[in-house]
Amino acid sequence: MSDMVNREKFGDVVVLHIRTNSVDAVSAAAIEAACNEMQPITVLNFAEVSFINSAGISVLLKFVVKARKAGYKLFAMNLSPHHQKIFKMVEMSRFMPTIEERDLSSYRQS
Amino acid sequence: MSDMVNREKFGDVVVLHIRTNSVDAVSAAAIEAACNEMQPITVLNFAEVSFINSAGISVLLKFVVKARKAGYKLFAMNLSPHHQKIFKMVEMSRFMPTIEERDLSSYRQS
Amino acid sequence: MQDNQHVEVNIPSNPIFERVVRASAAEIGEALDFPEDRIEDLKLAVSEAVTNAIEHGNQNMIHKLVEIVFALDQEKLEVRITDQGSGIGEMILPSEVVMITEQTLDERTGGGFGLSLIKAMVDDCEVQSSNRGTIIILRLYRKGQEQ
Amino acid sequence: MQDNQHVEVNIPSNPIFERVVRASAAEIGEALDFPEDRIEDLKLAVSEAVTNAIEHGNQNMIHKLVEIVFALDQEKLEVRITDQGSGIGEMILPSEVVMITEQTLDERTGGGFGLSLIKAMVDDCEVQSSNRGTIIILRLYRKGQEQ
Ligand SMILES: Nc1ncnc2c1ncn2[C@@H]1O[C@H](COP(=O)(O)OP(=O)(O)O)[C@@H](O)[C@H]1O
Ligand SMILES: Nc1ncnc2c1ncn2[C@@H]1O[C@H](COP(=O)(O)OP(=O)(O)O)[C@@H](O)[C@H]1O
Repeated sequence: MSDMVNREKFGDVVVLHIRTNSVDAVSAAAIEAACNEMQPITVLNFAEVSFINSAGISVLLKFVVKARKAGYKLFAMNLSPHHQKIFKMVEMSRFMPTIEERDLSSYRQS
Repeated sequence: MSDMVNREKFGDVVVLHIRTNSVDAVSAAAIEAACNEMQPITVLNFAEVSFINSAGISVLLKFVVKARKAGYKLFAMNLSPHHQKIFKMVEMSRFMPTIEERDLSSYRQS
Repeated sequence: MQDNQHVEVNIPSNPIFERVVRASAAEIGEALDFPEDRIEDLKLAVSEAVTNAIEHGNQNMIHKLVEIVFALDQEKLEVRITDQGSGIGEMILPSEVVMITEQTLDERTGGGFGLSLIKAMVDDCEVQSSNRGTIIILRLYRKGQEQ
Repeated sequence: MQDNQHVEVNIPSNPIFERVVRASAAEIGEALDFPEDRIEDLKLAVSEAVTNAIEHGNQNMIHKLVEIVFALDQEKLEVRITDQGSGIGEMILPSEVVMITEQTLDERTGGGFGLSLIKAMVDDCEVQSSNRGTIIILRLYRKGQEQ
């Protein structure tokens, strides 16, 4: 897998840490490759992401489509306030609700 | 004093936290104003500074000149590796040596 | 900020250079003392317009240019993005933000957000299109700001 | 990176816009996969050249423009900074980095770092000056990089 996304797996959970600040047309393909790493519970960590445009939204939708097909749960973590606004606007938040670090930590321990 | 520099004073020591990422021609005047806050031991904290050019170096020299005249000690803290290189190159480091957070903490406690 | 200052950026139709324009937009927003959230809005709108100019307008032909003019005055920031394409066929500026629905996902479309996001991010936008290219004009007013 | 791509930025002679050029330079360095430290070098060199063009070349006359061309090819990044001033009177490119000395401090000069820093930051630089303006050309080679 590309070094644009780092995988952290525990049990049925995988956290995909996006390691680029810009989810856009340039980084889309490398991020899409991480679709293959999805697990029944998949969390996308946006902590390092400072920019997402519609090319970025399109690639995130690939994760949504795959999660729906496989019956997986998909969450977004550490979204900036601006991106929370955008996700609400386009209703991405319906398909990829946000999760807090602290909710995740219970999974990590188990 | 401008909100481009925050002052933290304890005893004879003042830490001047530079609150702009760019020490350049645009921010020079607001930073120079903080010269008036100097104490016998003055530390400039560059933690938030990601860029310094020659206009920035010129304003830092005002602090050096004032320290020499008053017999004050002047230090730089949290300089990025790039700026450590530049400070060595122009020999700013001779007149404003770097100090570590941990060396400062002994002053803070006393 | 004095009246009518223009910053101009020209890029070849390579998506990597959209990032250059976006970074320029961010600095110009800072120069105008826009609040942080408004700078994010500006970056997104400019990014979408430049991406459209590269992909739809200039059809990724690297030698075709996208010209971006940032015109600053006391009242507003106007950004004009011009491509060398053959224009927008049917000109429909979306009136509402396009949303993701079950249908979007089933049909794996997932496009069409660009123009609607632009409209949502700026105060005012305008498109002029002919068979010699498209100009999209974005306006962000400096209301409620010290000038 | 395909051959000979040009990104062009034009700014009025207002120091605030030097930051726009500097941000563009950083993104172009990223696009070329320059290591972090080299991007810092590039930003500093471009910043000094643009500041000189604004202050010494165009003498802060806001309506005079500074034109910056970033020319990228497989071998190098070349940055050309052009002003509309009356040229550099006596043309001395410093051979060594100017350093701060006791004398600098006593005389409160503290200038003259610009050109010497530029020389230290780039692989190669060249100045062409006439009474119609000055062009400074900076070159950073992409040696040891995948191309
Ligand atoms: N600069 C342009 N030149 C030509 N056509 C354009 C341009 N910008 C937008 N369009 C047209 O408008 C449509 C909608 O654009 P947009 O809302 O950004 O969504 P998307 O880019 O995902 O298709 C595009 O599919 C394209 O047909
Ligand atoms: N673009 C320019 N146009 C005219 N003169 C210039 C230009 N760039 C540099 N110079 C001249 O070269 C001198 C040295 O420049 P520099 O090394 O940057 O130091 P400083 O800007 O502090 O004087 C300047 O003082 C100026 O006389």
